[in-house]
Amino acid sequence: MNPVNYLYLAALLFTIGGVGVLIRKNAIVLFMCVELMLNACNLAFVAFSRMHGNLDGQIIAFFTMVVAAAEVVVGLAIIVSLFRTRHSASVDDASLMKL
Amino acid sequence: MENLIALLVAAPLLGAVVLLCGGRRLDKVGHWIGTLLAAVSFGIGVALFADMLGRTAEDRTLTQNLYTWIPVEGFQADMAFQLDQLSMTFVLLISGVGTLIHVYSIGYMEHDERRRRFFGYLNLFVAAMLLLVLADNYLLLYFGWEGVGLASYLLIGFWQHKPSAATAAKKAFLVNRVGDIGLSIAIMLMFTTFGTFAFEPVLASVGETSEGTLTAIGLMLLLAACGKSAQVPLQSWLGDAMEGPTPVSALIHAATMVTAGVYLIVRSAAIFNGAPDAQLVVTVVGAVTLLFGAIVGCAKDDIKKALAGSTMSQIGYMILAAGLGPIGYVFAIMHLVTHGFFKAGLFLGAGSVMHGMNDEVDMRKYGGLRKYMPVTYATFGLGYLAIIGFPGLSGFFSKDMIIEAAFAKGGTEGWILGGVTLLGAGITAFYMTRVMLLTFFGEKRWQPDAGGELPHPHESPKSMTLPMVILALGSVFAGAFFEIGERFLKWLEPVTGYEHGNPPVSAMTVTAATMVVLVIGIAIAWTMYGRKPVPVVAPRGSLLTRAARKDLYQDDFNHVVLVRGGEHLTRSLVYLDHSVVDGVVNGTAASVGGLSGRLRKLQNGYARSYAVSMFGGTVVLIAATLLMRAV
Amino acid sequence: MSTLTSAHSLWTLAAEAPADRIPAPTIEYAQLAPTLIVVGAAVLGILVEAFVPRKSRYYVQVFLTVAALASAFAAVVGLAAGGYASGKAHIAAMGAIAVDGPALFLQGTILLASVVAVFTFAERRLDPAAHGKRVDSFAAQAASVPGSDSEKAAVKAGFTTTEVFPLALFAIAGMLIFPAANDLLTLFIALEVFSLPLYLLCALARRQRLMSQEAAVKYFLLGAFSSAFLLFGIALLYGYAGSVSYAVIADVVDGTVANIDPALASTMGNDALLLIGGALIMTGLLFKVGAVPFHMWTPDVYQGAPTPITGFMAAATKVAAFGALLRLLYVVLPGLRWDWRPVMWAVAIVTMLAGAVIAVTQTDVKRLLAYSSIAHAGFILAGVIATSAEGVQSVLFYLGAYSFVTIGAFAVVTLVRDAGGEATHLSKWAGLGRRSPLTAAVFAVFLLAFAGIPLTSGFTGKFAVFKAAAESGAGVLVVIGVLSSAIAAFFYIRVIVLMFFSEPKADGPTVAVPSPLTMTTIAVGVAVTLALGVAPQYFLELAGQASTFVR
Amino acid sequence: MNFPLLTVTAAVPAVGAILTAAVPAARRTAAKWLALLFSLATLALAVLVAIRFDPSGDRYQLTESRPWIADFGVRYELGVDGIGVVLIGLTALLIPFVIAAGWHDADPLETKSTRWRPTQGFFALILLVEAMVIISFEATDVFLFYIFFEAMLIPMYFLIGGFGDRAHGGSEENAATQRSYAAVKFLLYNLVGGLIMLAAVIGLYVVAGNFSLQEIIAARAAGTLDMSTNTERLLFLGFFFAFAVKAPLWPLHTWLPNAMGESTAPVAVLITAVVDKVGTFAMLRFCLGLFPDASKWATPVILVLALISIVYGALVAVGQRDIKRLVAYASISHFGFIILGIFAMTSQGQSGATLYMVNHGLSTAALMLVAGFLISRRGSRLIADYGGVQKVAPVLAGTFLIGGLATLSLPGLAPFVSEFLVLVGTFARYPVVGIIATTGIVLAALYTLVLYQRTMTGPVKEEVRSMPDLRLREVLVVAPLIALLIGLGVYPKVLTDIVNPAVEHTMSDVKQTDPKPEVDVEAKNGEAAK
Repeated sequence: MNPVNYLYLAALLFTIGGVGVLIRKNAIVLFMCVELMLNACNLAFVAFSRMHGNLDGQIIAFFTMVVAAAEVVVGLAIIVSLFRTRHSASVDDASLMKL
Repeated sequence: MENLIALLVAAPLLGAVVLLCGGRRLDKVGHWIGTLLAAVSFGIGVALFADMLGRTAEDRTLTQNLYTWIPVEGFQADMAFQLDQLSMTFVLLISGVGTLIHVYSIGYMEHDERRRRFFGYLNLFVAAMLLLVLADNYLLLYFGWEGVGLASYLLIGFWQHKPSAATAAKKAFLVNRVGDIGLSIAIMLMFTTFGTFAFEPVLASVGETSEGTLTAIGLMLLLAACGKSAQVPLQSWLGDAMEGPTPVSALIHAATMVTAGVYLIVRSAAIFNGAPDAQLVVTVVGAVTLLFGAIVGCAKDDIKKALAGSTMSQIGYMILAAGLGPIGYVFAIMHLVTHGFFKAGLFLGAGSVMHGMNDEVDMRKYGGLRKYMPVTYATFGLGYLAIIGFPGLSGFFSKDMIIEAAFAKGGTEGWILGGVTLLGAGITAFYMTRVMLLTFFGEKRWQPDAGGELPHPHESPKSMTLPMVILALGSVFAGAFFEIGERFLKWLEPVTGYEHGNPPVSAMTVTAATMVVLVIGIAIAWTMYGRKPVPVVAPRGSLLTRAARKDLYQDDFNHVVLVRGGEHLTRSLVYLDHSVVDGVVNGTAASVGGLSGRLRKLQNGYARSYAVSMFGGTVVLIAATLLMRAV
Repeated sequence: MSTLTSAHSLWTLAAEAPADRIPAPTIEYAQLAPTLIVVGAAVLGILVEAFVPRKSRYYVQVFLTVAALASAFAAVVGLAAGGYASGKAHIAAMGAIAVDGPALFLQGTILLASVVAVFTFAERRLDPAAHGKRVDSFAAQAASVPGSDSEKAAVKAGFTTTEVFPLALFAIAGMLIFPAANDLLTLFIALEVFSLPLYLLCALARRQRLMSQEAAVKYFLLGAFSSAFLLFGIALLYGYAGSVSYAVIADVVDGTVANIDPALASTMGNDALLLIGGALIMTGLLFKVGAVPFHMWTPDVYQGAPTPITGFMAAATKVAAFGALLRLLYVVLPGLRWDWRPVMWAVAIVTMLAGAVIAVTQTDVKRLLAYSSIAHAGFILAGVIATSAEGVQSVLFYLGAYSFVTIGAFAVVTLVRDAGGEATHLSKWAGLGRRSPLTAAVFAVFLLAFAGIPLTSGFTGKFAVFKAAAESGAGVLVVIGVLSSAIAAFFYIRVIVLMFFSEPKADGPTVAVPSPLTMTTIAVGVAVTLALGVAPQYFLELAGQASTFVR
Repeated sequence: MNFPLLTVTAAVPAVGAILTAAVPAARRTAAKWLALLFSLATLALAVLVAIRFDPSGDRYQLTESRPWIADFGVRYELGVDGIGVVLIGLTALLIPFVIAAGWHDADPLETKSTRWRPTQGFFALILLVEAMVIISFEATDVFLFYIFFEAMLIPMYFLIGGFGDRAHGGSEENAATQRSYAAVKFLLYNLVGGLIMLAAVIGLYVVAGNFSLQEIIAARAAGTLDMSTNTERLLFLGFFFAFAVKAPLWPLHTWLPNAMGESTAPVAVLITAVVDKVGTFAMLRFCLGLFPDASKWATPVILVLALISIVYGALVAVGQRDIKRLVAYASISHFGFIILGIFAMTSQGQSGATLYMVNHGLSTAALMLVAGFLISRRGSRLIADYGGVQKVAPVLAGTFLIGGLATLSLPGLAPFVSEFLVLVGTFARYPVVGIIATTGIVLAALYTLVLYQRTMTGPVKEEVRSMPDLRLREVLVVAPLIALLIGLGVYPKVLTDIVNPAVEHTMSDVKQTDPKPEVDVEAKNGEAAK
């Protein structure tokens, strides 16, 4: 099977994630969409790595996972503290600052 | 000897500086200082005159170059004086009459607490006027020209607390400024044509340039003359100028300053000789003004305004004569001098009358004053005879010469001009007789003044009568003195040039005709004001009378067209400046603010809409990049 | 079938490549010293948090941080003196990190800016002492809910979040790597390393914690979003060139690559990968820079974050991000100049104008400065677009000048306080010039520098970038930049009017007397602003010598 | 390099500014005297400059040149030509009067805050402006000039906005808003102009590679530096726009009436008599020097704008109800004359324009300062609130009249010389323009005399009945100005001798020669002599 198809899948996932970020309210879901995008990237990396026959892409994928984990740690910490003060995880409620 | 010339100007100038900067401590002696320095100037003038008589006609021109006034590449204006016969005539007239009027003012302004400043202004005027006639180039002449304008402004508005006086002063200055445009443009034309504007080189090389240029210069000079000499269409200021103290009217608005226009034209004789069209216009202006002033003079009940009208008319004669070219120049100046004597005398007389009548100026409220102020009556009477041209007195000779010259112009022009001058002579006789009758004859028509008390007419003090006497003598004999052996002609001829015009009719006929119109004028006046009593309140009068009272509506015209129009213009410009020119700027600022306010709304605080803008931005970015490659 | 063979070939390939063929990496520790020192200090900081008793933590942390930054700066100076900025510039750490002029110059700038910024972190005299204990501008206990009993308890106990110092150190470490990163992976890692601590720092305000947390959330979500774009871009570029090393990608872009295997040949043919990838990476960097239309986080985050952090972010992040942007455009994508220049033109123009225009109607000092920073991003982009040595020089200079003005300005903002903490609403600043002329005058100096009035560093910088842009033929850009800085001048002037020409309000804010720490920050800010305005030659030369990238 | 006289001349007031600002709040009077002292020292130095300057010597003298910002091709280059010398003289001369006239203008109404030191600030700012103006007259490096051309806006801005006229009509609050509006308007107008110039300055660098006026002029003359026509025109427009705003030229003038109206009389003098001159000066030195061809190209439009300024300014002045705004519009009219003279491109016109800068400075200073004394007495700027002042305060009225007469350029007072030179110079090349401009002299008489009549003459108004005449300090301020007006009116040689050579250089920059008279009388006399 043509590895290019993996790229199409990656692009699709990436777009889904991106749109998800735009349309969902819940901070956690939003954040999961971002994770989805990151994973789409990973898929792309691996696919390319396969095409070029070198291992860089696969290594990068591991790095990405680590980074994503770190992001989860920081992100959840922030979101949770916000949730605890507002009792709501909706990002649209967090709009004190505008204009 | 020529080093004295500067002193002529310096003496009165010094007086002005001392008196105006001296402060109150000079109040006691101010008038003496002023008079003395005017007299000094006159003395120097006489000395120079004596010296000049000692020379031959060729080297009678003295020059004194003090320093270079404005040295710029290609543009040299010298602070230099030139004293020739023409200037000398004026020097004597100005400093002489000037001194007399200083003396007169000592008495006349006695009760005015600002007398010191009055004398300061008078001295300033004398200095400026002398500078005007002594300058050796047009720019320096311009200096004096504006200087006398300033002095006139200050003196007309001397009683500033009277709004009418302040307005009159402003008007005089502004109208003169209009004339000054002419003078400055004339100077610029000379500069571009000859590269200089000193009398000698310019007048020497008029032959080298086109007649068109000369005509342009001539007309511009005429415009200037009209402003200063109150000729139509710039005459409107002279009547109002009578708001000033009477000595001022006598010195500035009768004897000297208003004749500066004549001086300018005669001085520029060479230019006008080269520009017949300009000359024609000059004669026309003179003729029109001559009649204009005469007619106005007939209707005025204010004695000074009547005299002002007369002044206008007489200067009309001079301008007309100057416009006639070489046949007229000399007589223009001659009439100017004699006029200086009798008109100054008449004004001083009027001043003396007002002095006795609690400053009443309405002649209808005079009457029968000859018994009460004999000296005034006598001197005024002689002046009267002189101006109407009673045979033997100065006016007779000078005016007769002008009338002859007018006829001598030849052709229909000649007949028209001659006729006008004759007619003018008749009207002059009429209105002057009217003044005479209303003031000194008939029954008393005195009215109580503001204070409610009847005036007690009395003769004026010596300091006032003396100058009147001297001027009266001048008005009687000057003409004859000049005329015997054509002294004046020989005197001026080297400067102005002269050619004898031969009128279509003999000189005797002209004189006879003059006599006839003279008698007619007097007769009419007598029938109107001598025989039957004069109403204190002016009757409505004929259409012409009413028109003449209002200066033939010329002022109203100015008011409606210039003043009102100007006010509208300024108002609309102020509006434009505020709402359009400034509005654009403020509008721009406002629109930026509005735009900012609208763009702010995008920042709506929702993280997801921010994400949208990022997402959209990315898409656009990618699209653009691909597009760049595509094109 | 095909999959099978490919899988098999993969397996055999792996088998033919024994482990010992993988070369052991060589790391030039000396040349990476600045970064390593900072990272080490950060790790130490964590240990300090763990083991040093609470009383002395603050002092230890401050000392540790400042010492680390100072010695790191010393290391940078040493390297530069050692010629690594010019002659000996090369690529270290197995091609991961470049040690060259721009890198060292920017690292030096970041470190200096960080030092003065850290002073404002450590400021403890502004807020009224709570329960007899001096407090800084960070939450007593970030974990506790605002207004809750636990928070009150924490305040009462006089807790302070000394973690900010190690966090800041981590962030700084990331920033030091970011402009030096020489392959895309390092770029991404560095980005995350300095972003994540910043997200946290934003949430730590002592006052108005709701806004602070909100700022953190927004910053975090959008930041993660943008880094996803960046990452995908990296993926595509990798796919295009088969490598993430700047040098290799550049070669591939130029078509000067040595051995082309069929896979590479096929991907090389596909410019879409390259262009889209490049555009996505741009997105990620432009987000950090705060360029329109990726700017929208800036005002909210700047406003919500604790002011010292805001100053730190506004200065250091910009420097790092622009450094990375420069390297990417000048080292990786010069071959693509004709594609990205027009786009960047547009971005620069929009950024300058939008930043200036929107700022006109702002009513909050911090938001105002946020928009002004956006406008300035636009100006710097004008220099970036020049694609010439002068362009690099001007950008380096501008970044140095700008960061000190910014930190100084925000430091002044921390001084103006009323009962509710910092009085950031402009109306409260009315008549400040009457009440405390000195503070107002200092702030005016910073504002004039922002406005680019001559004799301040702002003017020199603006002149430098516009000059570079004009020399590269971007005259239109200069004119637009000039116009937008005229608009920008308007709102800086408005603040000055407010401070000096309007009567002081009765219930106006007071100006707290800061400790020597903040005073130093502000003093340094003013000094640098005027020095770079009056006698910029030395620094221009420095930037000039540092303006060549190693490849 | 010998003693850096020019640097010192500019530095002394700067130092003075710093010291004055440092005077403690209580010692207000000390600050005033200190400021006056330094301004007088500057005057002495300016006189020294004039003495050391040799009209028949090089074009730029007392030059200094030090490296400054090599990366921008910028050097610290100073040098004065005749025009610079007289304008430095004017500046140094006027500042002491400005300080003396504003002696009490900045006294704090109530000393509520000891930290707030308006008086010190006021005089320090004035000295600062002086320093910057002087150095921009000295700069022969475009960048150096630009720096101070822009920087001087800031102190001016604070002077306008911070120290308003206390004799305002409405409430204190309203006055404050008016004031800051005027200040902001002043700053933004000039800043926009300056920024557009910045673009042109950068453009110039791209074209020329350095900023040295002399080098560029030399290069252009030698033809080694060629600009395309369009480039030159664009750069010219960039420069000219800034100078036209500063000058100000219609329709970029509307900031001036606000600025002069709202600020105190001395500051108004500072604006119109000193700072604005930098604009017209720069037109002569930079626009004509750097872009001769473009200058000639733009001349028709500029002449028309100048004409509009002359007539329009005068007419709008007539319609003003506020004394200071009237003077402001009169100044706009006069700047029209200056610009006319510069772009007539004749030696008379340019010498006239240069003299005009000086004379307008003196005449406006005299008129404006006396007006300031008048306003401070009655506490109102409205003409309608006055009347009959001449009766109660003759000296004040007299000086006011002289100031007015100078404004309408009466012969015998300095402005006449310059105005006539400008007119002649313009007429020589563009007769129609010259004639139209000449009508300006009537309008000038109109607004001046109307102002004098409404305020000084007529029956004495109740409010002015108790108005005191000029005090000694005020007389000491006005008298020297009047003396100068008269002196330069009858003996302008002192200035023309210095200015003429510089004008010749400018003429040669623009490769223009005066139109020859139709009949060359001089030549004719020469033949006559043979």
